[in-house]
Amino acid sequence: MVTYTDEIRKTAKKLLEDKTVDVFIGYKKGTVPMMNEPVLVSDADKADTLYWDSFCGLNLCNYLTKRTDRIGILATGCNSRNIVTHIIENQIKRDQLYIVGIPCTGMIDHRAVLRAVKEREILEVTENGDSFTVKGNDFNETFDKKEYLQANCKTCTHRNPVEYDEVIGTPFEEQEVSEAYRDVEKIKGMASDKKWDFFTQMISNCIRCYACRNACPLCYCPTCFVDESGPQWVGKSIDPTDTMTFHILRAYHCAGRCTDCGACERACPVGIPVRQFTRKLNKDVFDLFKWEAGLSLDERPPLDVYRPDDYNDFIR
Amino acid sequence: MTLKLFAKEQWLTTLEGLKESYKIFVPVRDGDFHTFMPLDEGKKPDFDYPNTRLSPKSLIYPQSERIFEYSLDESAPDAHILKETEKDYSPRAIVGIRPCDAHAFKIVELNFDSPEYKDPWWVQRYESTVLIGLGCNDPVSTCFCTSVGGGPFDEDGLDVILYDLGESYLAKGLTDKGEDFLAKAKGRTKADDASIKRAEELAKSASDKISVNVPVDRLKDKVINELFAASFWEEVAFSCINCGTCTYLCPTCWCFDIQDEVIGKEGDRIKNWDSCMFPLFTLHGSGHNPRDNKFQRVRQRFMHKLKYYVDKYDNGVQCSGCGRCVRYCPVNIDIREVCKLMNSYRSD
Amino acid sequence: MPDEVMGSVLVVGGGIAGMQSALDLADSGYYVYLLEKGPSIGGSMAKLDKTFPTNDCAM
Amino acid sequence: MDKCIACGLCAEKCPKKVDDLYNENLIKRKAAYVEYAQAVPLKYAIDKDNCIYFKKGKCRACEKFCPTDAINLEEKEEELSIHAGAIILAPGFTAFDPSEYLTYKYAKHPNVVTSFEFERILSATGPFQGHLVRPSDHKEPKKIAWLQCIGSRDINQCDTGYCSSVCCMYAIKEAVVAKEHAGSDLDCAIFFMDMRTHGKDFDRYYDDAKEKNGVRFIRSRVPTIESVEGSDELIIPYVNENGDISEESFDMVVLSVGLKTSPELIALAEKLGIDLTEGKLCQTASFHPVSTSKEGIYVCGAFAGPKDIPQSVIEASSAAAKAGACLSVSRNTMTREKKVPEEKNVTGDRPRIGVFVCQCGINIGGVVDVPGVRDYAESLPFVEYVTDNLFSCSTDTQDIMAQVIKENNLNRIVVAACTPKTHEPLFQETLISVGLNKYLFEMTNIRNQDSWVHKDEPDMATQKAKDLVRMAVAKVALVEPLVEPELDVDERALVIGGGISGMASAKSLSDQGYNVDIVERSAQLGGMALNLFRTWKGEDIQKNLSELIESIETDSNIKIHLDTELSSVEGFVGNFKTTLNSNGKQEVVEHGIAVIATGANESRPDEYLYGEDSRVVTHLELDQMFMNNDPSLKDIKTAVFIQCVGSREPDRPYCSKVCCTHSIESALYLKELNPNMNIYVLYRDIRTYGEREYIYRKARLAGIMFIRFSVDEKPKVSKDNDVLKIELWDPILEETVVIKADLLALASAIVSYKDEKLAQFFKVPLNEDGFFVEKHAKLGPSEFATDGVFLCGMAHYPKPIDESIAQALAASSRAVTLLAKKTIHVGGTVAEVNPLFCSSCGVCVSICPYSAPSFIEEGPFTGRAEVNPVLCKGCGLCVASCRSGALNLKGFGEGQLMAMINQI
Amino acid sequence: MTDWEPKITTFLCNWCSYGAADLAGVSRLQYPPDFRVIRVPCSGRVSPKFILAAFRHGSDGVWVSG
Repeated sequence: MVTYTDEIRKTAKKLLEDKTVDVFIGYKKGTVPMMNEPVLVSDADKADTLYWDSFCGLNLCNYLTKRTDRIGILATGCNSRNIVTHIIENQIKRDQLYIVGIPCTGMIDHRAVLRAVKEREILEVTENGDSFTVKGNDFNETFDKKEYLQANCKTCTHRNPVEYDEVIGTPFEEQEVSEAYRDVEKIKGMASDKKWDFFTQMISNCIRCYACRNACPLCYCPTCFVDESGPQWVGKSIDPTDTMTFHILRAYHCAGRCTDCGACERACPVGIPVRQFTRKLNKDVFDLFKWEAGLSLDERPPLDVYRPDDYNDFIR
Repeated sequence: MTLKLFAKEQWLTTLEGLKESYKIFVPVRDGDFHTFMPLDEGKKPDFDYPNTRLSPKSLIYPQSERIFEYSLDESAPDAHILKETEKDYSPRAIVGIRPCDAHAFKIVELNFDSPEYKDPWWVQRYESTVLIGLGCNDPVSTCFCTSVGGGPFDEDGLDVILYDLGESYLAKGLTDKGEDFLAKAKGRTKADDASIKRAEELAKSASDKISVNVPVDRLKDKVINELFAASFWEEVAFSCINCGTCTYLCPTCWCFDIQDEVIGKEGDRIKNWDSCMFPLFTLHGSGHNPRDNKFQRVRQRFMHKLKYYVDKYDNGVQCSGCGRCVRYCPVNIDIREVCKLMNSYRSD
Repeated sequence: MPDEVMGSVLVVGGGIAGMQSALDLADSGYYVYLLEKGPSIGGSMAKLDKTFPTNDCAM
Repeated sequence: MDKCIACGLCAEKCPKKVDDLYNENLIKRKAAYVEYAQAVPLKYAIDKDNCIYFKKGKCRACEKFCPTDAINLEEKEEELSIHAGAIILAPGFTAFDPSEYLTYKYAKHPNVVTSFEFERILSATGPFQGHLVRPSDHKEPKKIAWLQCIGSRDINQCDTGYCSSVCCMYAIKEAVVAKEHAGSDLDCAIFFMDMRTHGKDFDRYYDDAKEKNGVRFIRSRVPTIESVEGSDELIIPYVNENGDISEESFDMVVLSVGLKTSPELIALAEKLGIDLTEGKLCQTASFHPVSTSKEGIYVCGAFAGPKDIPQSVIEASSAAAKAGACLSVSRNTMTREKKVPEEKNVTGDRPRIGVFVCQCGINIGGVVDVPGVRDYAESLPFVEYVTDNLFSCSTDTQDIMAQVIKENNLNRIVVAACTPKTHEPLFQETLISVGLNKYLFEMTNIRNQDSWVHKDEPDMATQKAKDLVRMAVAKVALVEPLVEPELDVDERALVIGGGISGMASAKSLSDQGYNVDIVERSAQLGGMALNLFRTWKGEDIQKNLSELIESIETDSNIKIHLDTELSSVEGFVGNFKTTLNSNGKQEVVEHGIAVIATGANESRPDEYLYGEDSRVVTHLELDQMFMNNDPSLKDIKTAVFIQCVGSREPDRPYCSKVCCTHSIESALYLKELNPNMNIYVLYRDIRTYGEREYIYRKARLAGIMFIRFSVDEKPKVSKDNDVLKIELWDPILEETVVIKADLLALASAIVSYKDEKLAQFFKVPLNEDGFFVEKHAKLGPSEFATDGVFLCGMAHYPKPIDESIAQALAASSRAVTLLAKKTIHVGGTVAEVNPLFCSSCGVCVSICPYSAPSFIEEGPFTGRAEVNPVLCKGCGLCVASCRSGALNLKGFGEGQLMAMINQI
Repeated sequence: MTDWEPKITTFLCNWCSYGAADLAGVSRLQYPPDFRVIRVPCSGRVSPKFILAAFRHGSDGVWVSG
């Protein structure tokens, strides 16, 4: 990780100095443990604020839309796929970007770590290759990183960036994941009333802060459907129907576009596993169209296009 | 001012006994977090907690509150007439509330209960609620109550404060409402001097544990327009994703919106939390939006809390130092850092 | 019988072919007399259930 | 007739029951009748041959009960004399009457039906409401057989020697649909001689029927059908492919009857003085496929040879083009235009809704409490006027409605009556007549979708009617006047392709008075036809072709661009701007329409020693030898033709359509050159459809040998000491035969150019074989779904010269319907973008089948989407797909539909 | 349960299913009167939001046909 940080700083400095880019988007070390803050560096001298560790969970792609300058940006596998999605959805131009790829080893689930130390306050986390050490006032514990990865990182099969101008570190072999959708299958197997109970229970804590939506790079619409007033699709109160409507429609809007970067789930202040919605659609889109989002600059997501020769009879 | 001692092993029984007089809310562990729940909902109270994830403001000021109902059925005799929705103002007690959150109610009170205007629903619910505080023996690293006029054992806004002495709670009545609560509480014994002494020591050591110092002393001296035009806002706002987490978790954010919802012929007028982080917050009917971009909205939030409120009420900042926004912001925007920037800002 | 070319056409038969001819001609600016011996137009196609190879309804 | 409102009371009261011809006499109807429910015009008629009044002079029940006095029994036959500039004959066909074949027991056994009767049995509007049952006992059949070529390809029992061309396909369709109705357990067997599925996508349909639907195909000519004593079953004895005699029992037998010309029609032809063919069909020439022998009389449809619907539709348009060409100087001299009052501006006015509830005689009023619905409507918001009418659609009611709208200053109208699909235009006319925008109207269907389908539940039906009216009122209050923008049409045409189709189309457009640019990629006009010798009718192709080329070259309306390709296309219907590239030189042509006639190519075989032995040639190479009078031809002792080389194979599953006829024609020519030549045609199915069958017969009589092979056991061609040897299994002799050939002609497949660039330019689709996809397989065969772009010739599908020319004429006819208007109106129901909400994601741009949305290229909203209303068809796909809610569909807006949903 | 009538919101494509519903009428096929039809220009017009809205307004079932 230290090497990544150094490399990132060096690369950003070089790019800013030789004016390849006007700005560089990366992370800086956060003010609280297990939290880094996205940062925009426009001055080569400030490249040293850049930082990298396994808590860079927020998707940097969020910061690309509507920019007109030349941008250097860090991209892990999923983030690079979101950049591709942004390019094909006209949110940014490829030639505006200098993508610095990072073969990602996965992000650590800070909530799992908290649980592991029984909610005692963590004051410092240090990483050391495949393990990390957590320090508090009266404890000091070391964990195997693999065990504490975010759920999406555990099943990730695109850790290497798919679109980049330069890579930091060495791309490694992608992991083989079996039964990546075991959770989805489990829900699919439930009786419909059980399923409904499951989802109702799942979102019961939702406070409609829209952190999941806003943390998602796919949600760039100037006016979200939840904010439309003519007609008003979704009520503003915390009526469970409205909340469910929000979550289901949000997921549908992401169908075929989601890269399972996990930003939504990580951002949720009340810990709702919102990926349960998007994952089901990711699976369906894969099963139906053999499609994974953000792997190609030439093709649009299957639900975005109309084909008169669609293989499904029903559409003809 | 009464001082009473409650043995911890008897504490739950004591609370059960009070259920006749109050609807009692206690901190309960819910998944990874703590939250206030009514005592009778089958979950065990857990007073050994840093703080709740959501502030208890929703107990006085619900996220969504139906205030009126009406019918659009022309054949109904009361068609189009607003009828107030029945609300429950019976006495309630929030037991275990942290001093910062109680302090927050005092900050907010200036807005909801002013000489010019009173929000009847907020006021009635606040008045019917007794706040039984629990001092913080072990403040966490994001706590900065001491910087904003509070403290881990601050009594402002509380009716009773509890000191956790290990085996027992020392309860100190602070108001008439609080005294009344203690009088009804069974299983109390008179506090001995040793306990009182230990409580004092606890309070002191807790205060010392808060090392963070967020300077707010010069905010009032700044010129609003200069601060408004400060160059750091773009940088502060860069990482913000404009979610409502900070405002919805904040015990002092009070903004709301009134919405009508009609299903079929039955309509409700509902008061909902709103957030200055949302573009819709300031969208005009004309389509114009005076706070059309992110940095304007981020600036508004901090300016409101740390400057407008300060200037308007002369009551310190609109922040109780609970640290929730720092802890839960998905992009780590830290109000303590922003406050430092504002407090030390100099326009050159 | 006038000397100049008449801007009208007589179409004999109100089946699918006759109807299509009539429509094309009318849309092209000619007056059309569509002649059908039965009480309604449609011809044989109107009796078909579905049409090959798309299985579209003939109606 | 104007008074009839199709209430059906006359039929209900008519005491006389007669056979229902529409349902092939399978059931009865009344003597006062309408042919079928969707008949146009939807007016009841009296069947004079059966009516009691006309027979016996009394009854008149219909007249008594008719509520609108529409029946005039005293009406006399009139003789009218019509002056017309041209005549088009589209008289259709009569089905062959199989009673002539006694062995098939059609007249005797109820379960032997004709294919047309079977169509009615399958139909939801048929005698059994679409429930598949056999006529004898109304039981569901378990096994059905189809016998092909009943009254076709038969000069023994009837004198119809030609192939009826459509029966193979319709039999397969009936079998597939029957299985759809009855479930996959139904056993369907088709007894045939050659399977003639030569049309576009037909072979795929055949393959699917066999493989996916499990229809059985048995190659055998069945001589007789046996009935079983004491049972409704039927036995079919037949010779199977191994030559053994076997038999099978069926519950039902369908006779696939052929298409014939009726005796009256033969008489009419005689009266008109037009020539008929051997098969009593209208005589036409390959280069003039819709012209009869008499000038000014044109023909289309089955009278000019048995054919399917798309080919009939093509010929219909061709005939119109030919008629149009000879009358073009008189265009628009006899047509009339309507005058309409100026439109009132109601924008911003408070809605003032008028609700008209229709009784439709007893059709609605007999079930729904119409006055109740009317009174209920009065209580709804913005409703200013309500009434109910006995018949809302009658002319006098329309006058009253117009009056009411004016008097009450109504600005939104709801009619609760029958279906908008038939009556919406009528009421919209009334709105237009009082100066209201026609989109300020909403119709709700309380007849077809309420009173007729809930007749036993009047209370519920009334409640439903109220709900529907409430929904319609909620929507109409929010509708706005919509404009239908008018657009000038550039009256020039661009034809792409200088082959026979392109030239014929260009010539036809020029003949109808339009300027044409014709683009050809090669250095000369003529295309594939330059390589062809003779048509199956014996016409000299080169002679006809050079005449056509000359007529193009000397035509002042036509500008020829040789060695030219398209490099870009901008614009849309009425206003295209195309850049042509000729050897690097760019030229821009502006045109209102485009015809794609880019043709197809002959494939180069990679089997049968082609390219390795000079004696192995393709059809085009053989024709070249014919045209060159190659002296070696006379020395040939044995010539062999192999069919389906690269066609009807897994990689290319379509039939190239022309090869069977071409091989036989070539074989006959070889016989002409040397009557002693041994000629073998190795084939899978001989597909000499229509009167082409005659040359197949002629070839057999001339001693040409036909040997069938299957795709799994193709002939083996080898070279042994310079002897060209062809080995194959002969199913008749049941042994392997070896032929030593001096000439081997391969019927190589016709392949598309897969012109993806052109498809992209005009936003038109290609199918998986690379041929262009027409607008509609049946009803739009020579045009594209993209307005203003037309299609003809082999770019559409392999086809012979006569069909190519017919389609070329059809494309020009369809194009002229646009060009003649000079301006086009675009529908008001189109999508529009609110750029403030647009997020530039591009979903609308990529999802629209008509390419209506695009990105704005300059100005404050650069990068956001906009919709070109001219291209928009109003389907709303983009609207539903827009995540940002930036799109709205006028007339079906979110607010309007939500208002309806709110009122459910 | 026997008195209960479901409320079914139906979105029918103008070009096919709406015509089919008309034809059902022409053929006098009888079916329960629980459907409320909303005519749309194409089933592609039906946004998922309409379906959810229909449920929200008390529909027991939603049928989209095209």
